Amino acid sequence: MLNLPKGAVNMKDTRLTIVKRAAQEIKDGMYVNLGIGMPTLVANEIPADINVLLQSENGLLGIGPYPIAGQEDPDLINAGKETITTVPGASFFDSAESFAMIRGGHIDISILGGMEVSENGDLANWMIPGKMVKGMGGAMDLVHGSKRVIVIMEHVNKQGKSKVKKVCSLPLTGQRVVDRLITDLAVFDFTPEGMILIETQEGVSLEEVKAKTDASFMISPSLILVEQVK
Amino acid sequence: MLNLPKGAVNMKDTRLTIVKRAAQEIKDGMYVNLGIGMPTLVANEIPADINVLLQSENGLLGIGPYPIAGQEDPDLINAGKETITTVPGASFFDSAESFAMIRGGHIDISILGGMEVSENGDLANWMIPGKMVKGMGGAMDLVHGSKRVIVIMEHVNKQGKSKVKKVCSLPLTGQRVVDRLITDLAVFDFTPEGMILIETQEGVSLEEVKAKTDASFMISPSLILVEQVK
Amino acid sequence: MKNSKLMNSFKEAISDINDGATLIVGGFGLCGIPEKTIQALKEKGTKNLTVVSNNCGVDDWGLGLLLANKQIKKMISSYVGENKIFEQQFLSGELEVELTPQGTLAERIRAGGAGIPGFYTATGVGTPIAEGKEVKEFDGKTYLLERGIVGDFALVKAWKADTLGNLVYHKTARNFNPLAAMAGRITIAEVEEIVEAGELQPDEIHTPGIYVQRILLGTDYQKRIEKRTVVHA
Amino acid sequence: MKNSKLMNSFKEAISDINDGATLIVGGFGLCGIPEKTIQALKEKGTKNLTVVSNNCGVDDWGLGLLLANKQIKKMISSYVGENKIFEQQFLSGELEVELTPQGTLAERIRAGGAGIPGFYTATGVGTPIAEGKEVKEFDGKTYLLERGIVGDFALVKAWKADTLGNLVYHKTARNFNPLAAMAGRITIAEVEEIVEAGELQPDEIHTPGIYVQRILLGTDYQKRIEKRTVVHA
Repeated sequence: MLNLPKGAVNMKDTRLTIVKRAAQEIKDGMYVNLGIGMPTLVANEIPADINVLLQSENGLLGIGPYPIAGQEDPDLINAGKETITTVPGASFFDSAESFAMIRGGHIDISILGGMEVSENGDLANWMIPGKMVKGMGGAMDLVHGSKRVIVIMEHVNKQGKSKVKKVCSLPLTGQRVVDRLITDLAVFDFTPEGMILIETQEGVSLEEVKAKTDASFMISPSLILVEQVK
Repeated sequence: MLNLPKGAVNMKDTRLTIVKRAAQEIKDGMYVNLGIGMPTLVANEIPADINVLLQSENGLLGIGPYPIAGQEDPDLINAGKETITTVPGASFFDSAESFAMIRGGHIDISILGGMEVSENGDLANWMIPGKMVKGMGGAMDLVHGSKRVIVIMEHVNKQGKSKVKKVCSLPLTGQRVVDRLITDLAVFDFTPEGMILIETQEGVSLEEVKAKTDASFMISPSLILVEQVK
Repeated sequence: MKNSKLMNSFKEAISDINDGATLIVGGFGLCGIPEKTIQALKEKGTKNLTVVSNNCGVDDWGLGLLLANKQIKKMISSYVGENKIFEQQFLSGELEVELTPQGTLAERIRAGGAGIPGFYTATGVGTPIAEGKEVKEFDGKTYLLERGIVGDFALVKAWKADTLGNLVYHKTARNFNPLAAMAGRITIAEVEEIVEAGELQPDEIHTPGIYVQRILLGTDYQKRIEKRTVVHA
Repeated sequence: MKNSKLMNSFKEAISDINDGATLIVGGFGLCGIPEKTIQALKEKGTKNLTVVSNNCGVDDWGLGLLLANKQIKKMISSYVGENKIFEQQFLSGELEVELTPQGTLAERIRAGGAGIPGFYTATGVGTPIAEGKEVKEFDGKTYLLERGIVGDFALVKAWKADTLGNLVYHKTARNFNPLAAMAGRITIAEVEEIVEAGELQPDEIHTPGIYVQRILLGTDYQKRIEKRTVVHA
């Protein structure tokens, strides 16, 4: 949908797995905010028969594809500061209005990247102590305001350590805010009863998920059914 | 300036005295809010060489004259629900923006009617216990937000009792909010040091002002000078 | 998605407004009121409504119709002086009234729509409306805590809508309507014209469609004038 | 009044921005930034500025110019990741930084402009930015108290102005600019075109002129693009 420039789609298989699964969260008629980075790529995987409006927190509802070379407008960017276009029916507004939408619960779904997610649904995705702090941007607002918060991230870090933790070790972006976590290995829901494994990604065993997850989680009775559907 | 319909200008001399004096408060370049009733009439007394923009708290900056008969637009009214027009450079906005302007201190001057004013600058102008309460409309916001609050009213009520009180007997619209009071007898300022008589209206003696004022007030050293100018 | 917000009738649009609902209703006086939706609500006869609206219409028009029909339990308003039925029901105790300064009311509705549960304002300090409210000092000045308002439904009137629910308003008929649109869990917008998505300029849209769940085309607007003030040329 | 807001030069427009001033500056990244006013401020060399702005430009453009020139004492921002000089000055302790979530920052600026000293938001609860902030429960949920921000000056960039200071913005270059305009004690607006009063449609004005004290016509806008993403047709 966003007609990514060549090169941008050369992502690792793990990232593509995550992004494709995340796209399934998006239903017809939704208002959607996609975070910077991997979440932005989800736009490309939204089926053509689904109409959604993408919100950009810098003041736009109705993000369109990247512009044709030579037609880029410096006054028209997304929250990742990339040049974009708009779809018919788009609207512009100021940053207070944009976050009124977000904070007020009008966005159906937000998909954000994560550094760590804990078993009670805490999210850390904005700072690593000792490294330069860049800032949280709109992430802290999005996790509290959106009707549904989906976090997408790789299940383990470069050292092979689980990013799905009992307790986040990094400073939080939000406490008990994640509704669903999608990794390259599995999909989890966060409920008042606790964290529940609802799907494993294709080719991933339950044992692998257990081995690579620090968090305690329950297993959904319908888990195997989900695997069979695949 | 508002081209009042015939009849509306047939006000009592006392009211005309007040309205003419109030118009002198308005200086070139000001943003002005005029309350419903007598304050609305002040617009007609603003000298032609003074450019001001009149704000209407229902969402307009730049009130123009009443429309020519047959050209009235039901979508264009002032806060008194009268049909009006706009001046070039007018803008429309919603009620939250309108009161952001008011509450945020962007209106240079508000002129409101009063039922009672006390010596410390309290204003009562919205309800009489035992009578049906109509509501305060925007008055409570205007008295706190405007850079300068001018109250205009007749000095005594129909029973001849002073409306300029030591303490208001009616429920307040705002506490210590009045900057200047203009009556048919006199003009007072409210300062941290107290209430000060700064002018008497033409033909009014200091003795009459004293006799008809319950409030304790000081007399400005320049009071007599003001009378001589007249 | 494109046309799913377009309703077939006012009756359909309000079918799930049930007894006891809280409604936020746009308009200032009779200017910019959702007159068709109010009429449909009168016909439906929904009772025990809590209505948040700056005014309450006049005896025989606007929200006054719902009052006359005894459908309103409570009003949250800033000025209700144009309505005799209001006075009767208030004095008899049938009608509960929460008077709120106009600016505070506007901000409370915006806050509700913006996910802000409370804010501070100097408006009303030292007056009867401060009774029972928390106060707080900021930089030596006293302020009242006021609460955001969210409605089960918002009823708004706009000039034009596109099929995605983007709205533009006309002149001072804008007033409380964009705020009401933000603060309704379900926002029902009646308009004088519906255009295709893309026909409204994106820079000129007053209410983005995200706030609007249902759109209706109204016809034969009465747009009653409360105080016709004119000059003779 | 008509033309008294029109300034002759950027130098004149900022002549009273003195050391230690608090500035609220519009823009998101390099989009919609008041580039001419920032350059003039660099030439003037005003020091010890507190700057409230969502971002801090890049090393050689936008607010980054003031950083490089060591004119900024403190930044209140939501994201400052594009700027190496920022990092150096922050780590050396030269630069103080108050990180604020983007939505909270936008609302704080609007609140300052709207006379609201404080409001509550759930954003940031349980995170480092909650430290030292008052909390309050509403309906069983915890919220943080956030304060309104007012600036000595606001620097904004709009697309068009009329001679009364009414502003319209272009696409996503609007962003923080209308809020900044509300929250400056003196608001300086630079624009690409100035028209006569009455030429902007009253229903389409984004920032009413009451918020704008000084207007400047800018020319040869660079409008640098941070991330040029395009497709090849």
